[in-house]
Amino acid sequence: MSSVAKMIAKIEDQMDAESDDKQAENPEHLRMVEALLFAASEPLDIKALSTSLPEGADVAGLLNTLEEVYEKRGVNLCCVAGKYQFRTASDLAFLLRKEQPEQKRLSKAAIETLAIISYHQPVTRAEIEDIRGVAMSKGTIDILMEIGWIKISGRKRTPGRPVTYGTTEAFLVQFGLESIGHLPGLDELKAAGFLEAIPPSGFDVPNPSDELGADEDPYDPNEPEMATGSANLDEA
Amino acid sequence: MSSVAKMIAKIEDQMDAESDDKQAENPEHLRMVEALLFAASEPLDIKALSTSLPEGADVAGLLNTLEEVYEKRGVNLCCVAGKYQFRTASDLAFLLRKEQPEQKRLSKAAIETLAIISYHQPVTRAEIEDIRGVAMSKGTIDILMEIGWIKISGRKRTPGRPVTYGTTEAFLVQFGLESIGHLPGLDELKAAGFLEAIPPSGFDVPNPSDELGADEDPYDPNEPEMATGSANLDEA
Amino acid sequence: MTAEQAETFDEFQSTALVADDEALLITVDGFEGPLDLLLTLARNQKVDIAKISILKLAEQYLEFVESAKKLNLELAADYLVMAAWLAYLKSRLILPQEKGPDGEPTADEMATRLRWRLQRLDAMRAASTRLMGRERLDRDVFGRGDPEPINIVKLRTYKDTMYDLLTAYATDRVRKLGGKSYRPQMAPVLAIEEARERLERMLGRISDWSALTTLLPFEWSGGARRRSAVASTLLAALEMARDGKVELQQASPFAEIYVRDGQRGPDLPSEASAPGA
Repeated sequence: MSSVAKMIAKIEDQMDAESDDKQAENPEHLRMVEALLFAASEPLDIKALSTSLPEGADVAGLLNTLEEVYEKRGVNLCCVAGKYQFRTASDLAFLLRKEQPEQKRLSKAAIETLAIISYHQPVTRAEIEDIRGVAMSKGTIDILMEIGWIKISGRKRTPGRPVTYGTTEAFLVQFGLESIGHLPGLDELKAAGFLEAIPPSGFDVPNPSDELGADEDPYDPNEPEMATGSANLDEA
Repeated sequence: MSSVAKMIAKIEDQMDAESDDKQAENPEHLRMVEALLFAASEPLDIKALSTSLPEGADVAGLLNTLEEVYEKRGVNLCCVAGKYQFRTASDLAFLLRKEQPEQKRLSKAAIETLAIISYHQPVTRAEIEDIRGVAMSKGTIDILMEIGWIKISGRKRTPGRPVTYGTTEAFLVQFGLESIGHLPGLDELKAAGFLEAIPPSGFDVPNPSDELGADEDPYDPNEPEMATGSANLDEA
Repeated sequence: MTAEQAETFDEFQSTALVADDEALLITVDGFEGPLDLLLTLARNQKVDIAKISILKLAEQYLEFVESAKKLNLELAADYLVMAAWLAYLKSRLILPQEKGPDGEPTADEMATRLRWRLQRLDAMRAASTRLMGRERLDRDVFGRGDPEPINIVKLRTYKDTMYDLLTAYATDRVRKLGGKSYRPQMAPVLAIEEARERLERMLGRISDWSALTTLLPFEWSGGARRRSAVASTLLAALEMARDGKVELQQASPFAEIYVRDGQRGPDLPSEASAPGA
């Protein structure tokens, strides 16, 4: 007996057990319900099915049987809000997905923000704005969070308890870093030509670390949010 | 044993018999084909199904099995235009029948012309007029082209190079035909010589084909049109 | 009335005509041409169309055309052409069989051909009925009413590299801290070092007296740049003269200064004496 036949035999057993409890269902009625549900452009309830079926048909029983017949199949009979419809078995949903690769580049603002976060983490939004000297648009942090390169790492123990951001494991993978401490320092940036030989005064490059800062608490998502004013540019 | 169970048992027997001849099919593959065909709005061919299934899956065999599994059900697996599609069982048409919109009701002339094109293709306008014994009115060919059931298939390599017409894939899908070789009564018509331009007397019976005929060129829409005289009855 | 019917029979009213002795009633609207009419007449003979009497059929057709004329109905040209042809065929069918001139088909052959055309039209009509009687999609049989579409999932990857990250960091930080480092704009001055270097390279070509102003770099030939070039070149020339590398000559104050290679060897006879000397 092939495995397919076994599958069918199992259904048969189930249906036999089912049929003992109830009146034998008319197989023609079963075919009708099957066709009606298949052809319907929207889910059908028992009432709608009853109007199409011969009088006296046990629609609820038929639906039960059909549900079992299709239980292990590529298509299942689903009941949503009292209405029935055929749907692709959830474990086969991947068949209905086509993956399309798409290569993108971060916006200038996003990559700059990411760079600041990577060097200066843990860092608050206001600090990022202070370092960059420009206010941040709302979407920048969201985009980086969505890609999964930054995360909320903690809260600063300062008034307003602003959240701090840091980089993630995925960030290290994308940029080929073993650890965040491997980001090049000032001298290396100079040697590699990223910076002028004589950087402007006040230029320093921190030693980045993704540990929790000394003035930080771990992030607790349940902590109520307080208003965090955006950086004031004149103060920058 | 309920009659439903009997029905399933019968399917099982068929499938067992089937399985003896062939390698046992992977029931997961069967579920996949089932899901893909159920989900699709258009008929799918073996090639399209193969790209979604694991490599080495015997799609043709799976389709055979599925065809048998669904043979007696409210929904059947049909082969149309060389592709596969689930359709409601034809004996349940009464349950589901919908009136075609009035504008789609074809004139007698259009219906006859469609039949002549489908059986005689590739066929010229003059040949259609010869069979019907009447000049074709405007709107007959156009309507069939607009519905998408016929197309210009080529040009006959005869004086005037008249265009020839043939049926489309949409025609096969609409009328549930696997190919034009499956047109009803085709063999009888062929045997009686009615698909010929001249009465039978030592003639060759050609197969109607939506391929280009031996005396046909592919249709080039840029080729200047020549006057093609309508059928001349006194020549008959 | 459909367009097709109108085309073939628009001259006809919905009139009934008595077509023959058997009181066959023919309504004439709705015929699709002479062949259609002939087929209907043939059907009314109630025999297999393959065995139909073409003679009888021709007579019926001609009678029909006659009655139409009596009723002053204008027949379409097609019908009259067919009538003429059938009259000819009829006359030949009643005559003893003989080959027509120029290998024209015999009356029997013509009759067979007509019979076959009627059969073929009949067969195609039957085929069209069978075709239209098929279970049609969306009328008799239905596909999935609520198909599940294929979802296109965009697999987004980013091209940004370490280089992009560091460039962004450096430019962003530097910009905030006052932009680029100071780089003064160069004044339009030809450096004496540069003028001297130039002059040294030219030594070989000034073995004879050459006006200093003709030795200026081409791109320093106008306005303030020229003044700077003259001054620097003169100073460079003086320096080189002190080192013995060139010789200088000036006829009078503010006159043109001439330069020549100082290493050209001891006083070779020269055709070119110092101009203006």
